[in-house]
Amino acid sequence: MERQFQLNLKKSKLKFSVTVTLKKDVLDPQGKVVLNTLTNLGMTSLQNIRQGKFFEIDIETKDQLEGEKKVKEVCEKLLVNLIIEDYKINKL
Amino acid sequence: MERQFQLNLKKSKLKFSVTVTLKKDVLDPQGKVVLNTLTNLGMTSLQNIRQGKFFEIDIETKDQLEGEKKVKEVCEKLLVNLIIEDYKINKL
Amino acid sequence: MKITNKIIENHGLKKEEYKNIQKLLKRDPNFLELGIFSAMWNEHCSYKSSRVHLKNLPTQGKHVIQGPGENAGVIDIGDDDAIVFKIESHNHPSFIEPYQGAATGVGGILRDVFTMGARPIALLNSIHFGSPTHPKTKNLLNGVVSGIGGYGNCIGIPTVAGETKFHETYNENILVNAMAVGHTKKNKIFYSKAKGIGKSVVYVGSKTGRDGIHGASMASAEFDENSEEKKPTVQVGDPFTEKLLLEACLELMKDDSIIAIQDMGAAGLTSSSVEMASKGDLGIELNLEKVPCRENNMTPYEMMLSESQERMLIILEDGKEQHARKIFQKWDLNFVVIGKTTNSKNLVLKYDNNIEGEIPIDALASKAPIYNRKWVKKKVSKNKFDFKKLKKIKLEDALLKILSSPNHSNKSWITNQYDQMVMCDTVQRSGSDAAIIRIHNKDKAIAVSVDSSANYCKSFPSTGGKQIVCENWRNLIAVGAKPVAITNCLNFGNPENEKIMGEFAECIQGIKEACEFLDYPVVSGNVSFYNGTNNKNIYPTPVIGGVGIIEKLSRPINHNLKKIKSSLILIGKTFGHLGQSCFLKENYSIIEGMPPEINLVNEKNNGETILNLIKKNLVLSAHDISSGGLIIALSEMSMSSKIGVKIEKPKMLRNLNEYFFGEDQGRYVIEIDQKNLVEVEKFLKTNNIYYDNLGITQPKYFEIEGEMKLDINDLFKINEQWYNNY
Amino acid sequence: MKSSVIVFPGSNCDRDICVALEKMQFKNQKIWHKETSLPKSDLIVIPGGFSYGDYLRSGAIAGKSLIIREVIKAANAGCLVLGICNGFQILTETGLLKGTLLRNKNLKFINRDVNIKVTNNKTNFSSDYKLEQVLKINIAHNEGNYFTDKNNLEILKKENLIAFKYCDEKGNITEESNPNGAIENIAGIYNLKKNILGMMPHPERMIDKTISNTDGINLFSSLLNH
Ligand SMILES: Nc1ncnc2c1ncn2[C@@H]1O[C@H](COP(=O)(O)OP(=O)(O)O)[C@@H](O)[C@H]1O
Ligand SMILES: [Mg+2]
Repeated sequence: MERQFQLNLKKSKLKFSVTVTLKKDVLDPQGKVVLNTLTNLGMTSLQNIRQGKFFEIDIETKDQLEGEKKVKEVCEKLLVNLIIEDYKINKL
Repeated sequence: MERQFQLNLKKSKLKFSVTVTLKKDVLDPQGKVVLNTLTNLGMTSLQNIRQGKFFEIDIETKDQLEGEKKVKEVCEKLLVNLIIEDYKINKL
Repeated sequence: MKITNKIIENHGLKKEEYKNIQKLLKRDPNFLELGIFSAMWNEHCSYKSSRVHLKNLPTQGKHVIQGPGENAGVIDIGDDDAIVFKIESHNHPSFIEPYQGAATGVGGILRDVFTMGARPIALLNSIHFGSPTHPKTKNLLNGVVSGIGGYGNCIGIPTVAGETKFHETYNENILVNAMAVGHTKKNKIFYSKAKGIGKSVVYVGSKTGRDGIHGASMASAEFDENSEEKKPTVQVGDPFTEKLLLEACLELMKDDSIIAIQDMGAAGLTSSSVEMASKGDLGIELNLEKVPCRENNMTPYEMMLSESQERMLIILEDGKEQHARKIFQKWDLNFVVIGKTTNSKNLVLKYDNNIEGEIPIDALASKAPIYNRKWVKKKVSKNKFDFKKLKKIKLEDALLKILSSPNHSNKSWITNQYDQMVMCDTVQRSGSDAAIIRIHNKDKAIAVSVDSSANYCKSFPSTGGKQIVCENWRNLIAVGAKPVAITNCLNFGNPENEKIMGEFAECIQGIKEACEFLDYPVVSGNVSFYNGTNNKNIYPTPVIGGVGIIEKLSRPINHNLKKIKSSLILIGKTFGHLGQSCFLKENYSIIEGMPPEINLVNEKNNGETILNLIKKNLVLSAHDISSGGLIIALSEMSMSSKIGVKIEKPKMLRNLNEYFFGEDQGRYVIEIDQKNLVEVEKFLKTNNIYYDNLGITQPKYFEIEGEMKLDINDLFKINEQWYNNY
Repeated sequence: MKSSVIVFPGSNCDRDICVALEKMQFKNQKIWHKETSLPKSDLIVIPGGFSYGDYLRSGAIAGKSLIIREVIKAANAGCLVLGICNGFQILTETGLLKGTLLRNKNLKFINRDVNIKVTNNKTNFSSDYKLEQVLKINIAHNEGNYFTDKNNLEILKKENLIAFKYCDEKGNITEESNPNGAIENIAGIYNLKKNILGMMPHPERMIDKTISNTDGINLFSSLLNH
């Protein structure tokens, strides 16, 4: 029973990923420090590093479009600070 | 002259992305709180959220394999805490 | 680029102002020059609407080393110690991006303090949000608090006091004021006045990016519906770099390499270079191609107007470059000589040796516009508020209602997010009337507090102005400190509106009277106008930040009750003033009447007498009575110590609500050991102090005889729940 | 006794720990992170703060610094090492201590006095405390939520490597008394040889009655008596 139930659940679940990055021109203090450190560690061929966030989101739906719409809502409501960040959604 | 130089630079640069995620059995307090908050905001169809990190890395090289090797080194040397995190490299 | 009317307007310059620029330059400005004028002539940098009023404030006193006009004020606290402090607003940026807005507000005020050679030792803040039910409030509160903490915690300076208030007047325009306090030696104060010709002008700190270009003009314009769409590039704070900058600057300040130093705050490179030159009556020449930039292809316009954080401009003595460079390199910071002082009295901007702009310094500074704007006096409201018409309410219910309201709830949800202990000199943390910070390695301390009362100021600005100075004074007294000087942040609406300008002028009048009488001068401050949206202006909200001295730290005082069976005494006369009170607002939603009167003579006498009692070691704990009246003060003393009280009903026949909730000014509650009661009463009588014996302390219960009796733990729970449930 | 306090860019409790050590009569010196060698010392302290801004992960970048290699060498040779707060985070990043410090469960910075219980008083760091003694100590951190896998948790318990646990005033280990969500209320741990201690609470903040209390003193006196 339980397994069957889980299988059903699985079926109706879609997985998305979201990457959130700082907008161009916005200072990325983390990236700056990480790049410096790596350069000091001898990784001289690095030109640039920018750090962002990554989310994996499971949504209860069978419909990819609906799923995407919901993920978008999640992003704009909470995950992303639209004033300084951009984001991208991917279906996994 | 200067422009030519910049063009050369551009040619020999590869862009990679790295996603770093917490290992499965590691508690993700951030993801948990985010999920709770979103559920409270009425997004009930969310099943799970896990939060990780995302990096965009520019490497000075023409060779994809070499680039990947370097990015791997960057990850293991600094970006990733292998005790609790997994990572994935993508060519952009 | 041709300068069109549209461009002029976008730079926030009025037509007449533009004509004035043409006259001063004897030609049209180019785009870069226009940008520079707009940055220097806007309200934020020029104080054009406020100056005529600000100059009325008392700024002198026997403790004052440096009054307004420098990066921060400086006072003498005895021995060879000096305290440097200032408050500043970051309202507009915090509304747009609460975390970064508040964080960079903290970063900015810290730079103001350490540019003067002082190591920051305490941070304070005054934050005002809209109604808790407003959809934006929660997010703004969260963002601002974590931004303040994020910056202060990381740089390692304790955030020790503040105030947090909610009112719908701030729905679309929150207030975020940050105050920093630093310590230095009297002979180690650094100023921004340039001296000498041909001296190196050095850029240190972070690189310049396209952050907040035109931030200063934004802070000088009202919001409209589009502001949120416009979303100008916000500044991102980097407290880590600021920590390095702080240490590097203090290291360089150990000797006398620095002639002048100025942080790059609002209007960045422009205002810092112009101010240093203007104060020294010199010219300055910058080679902009040398400015360290974060992005490619930045234009001179962008460099001059960028508000990137964590940067400073230094004028060095001859031959000190190598020495200074070494220090900044040690701390991994940029260090570039970008120009020199000249005798031309012009700001000359070059890029690869081409002159991109040239403006007489005085046109940007002393000849900037000054307006004596029209203002109208506040009328006394005629409708006398009739207390008899109100529905009856039980004392206990009214008390609980107030204690559970957002404005009176326990603030530990906020203060627990701030590191209050780092530096290990915090004698009194948040939660009492003022925080106490020990001077490192010494047995003396300073007390600090910030206060505002927008309600009072709105209903009658001149009384409100007086009241906030007095309340701030009282908060310092209550921890046993002698109040010395204040800084002030004047948050107001649109100064082009005569009523708003009236609120401004009259609040300042009130502040002035109180400061003069209490010998409590103003040594620094900041004005923030245009707080409002679509012609709706915020309540006038001047914020006072005060600093007092505690000569000897033998026994610091706070408002936690100390033991059972001691006597409680109410200092100051109770008339039962309920106009503008928290009692009416929270229980009846009535906001009516005049604010309580201030009697400066009593104020001073009461305060000084309490200070003397504390010095004589006769006071166990003390608390001033402010919003909510006597009963709130008593309950706060109880809750913070978990010691109860047993209060007698007032002897004279009177309305209990007026007695317990009245907000009459100049009052305190003090706790006295029974064995000292006679001595204390005698002292009060000889000093002509009006006082009432309230009752005694007891275990466990908060009790008003014959009226109510509550377990303190329940009181505490009610006082704590609001933030945790919000 | 000779002590060395390592200072990273962004360290901010370095002065506080130095004051404490000097007050307790240690012969103390500060070591700047760019140094490539360590003076001979009996105790090395990695102080609290935000080394390198705590960017990336708290303690991660300091964990790769040059001076840390020297610390590792010294630690392996038996030198006593104390990591407080950010210092604890750095020690886990270097692998000298097992486990890791995740974000506080409420995702907020927490600064307040909490109660912790001495769970092992047989070490060089704790011999002047009583077993099960309850201390009131200040915490101030964003990432103090100690986490480790089951395996290591077993080892920690079996080898008596748990130094302190968050508890209530009476010493009960409860969920309410756990400020940050740390696994089994763990506030501090030792390495196998018990010459390295990492802890989130700040003992250096608790040595002066005027400021707080003196519950931190015995940690330093234990070290002195060792
Ligand atoms: N935003 C804040 N930051 C730091 N401390 C705060 C903040 N808001 C309130 N506090 C602290 O909470 C306590 C109560 O504040 P408040 O009721 O305004 O005190 P008072 O009426 O004595 O001025 C004070 O110790 C104050 O410093
Ligand atoms: Mg008070």
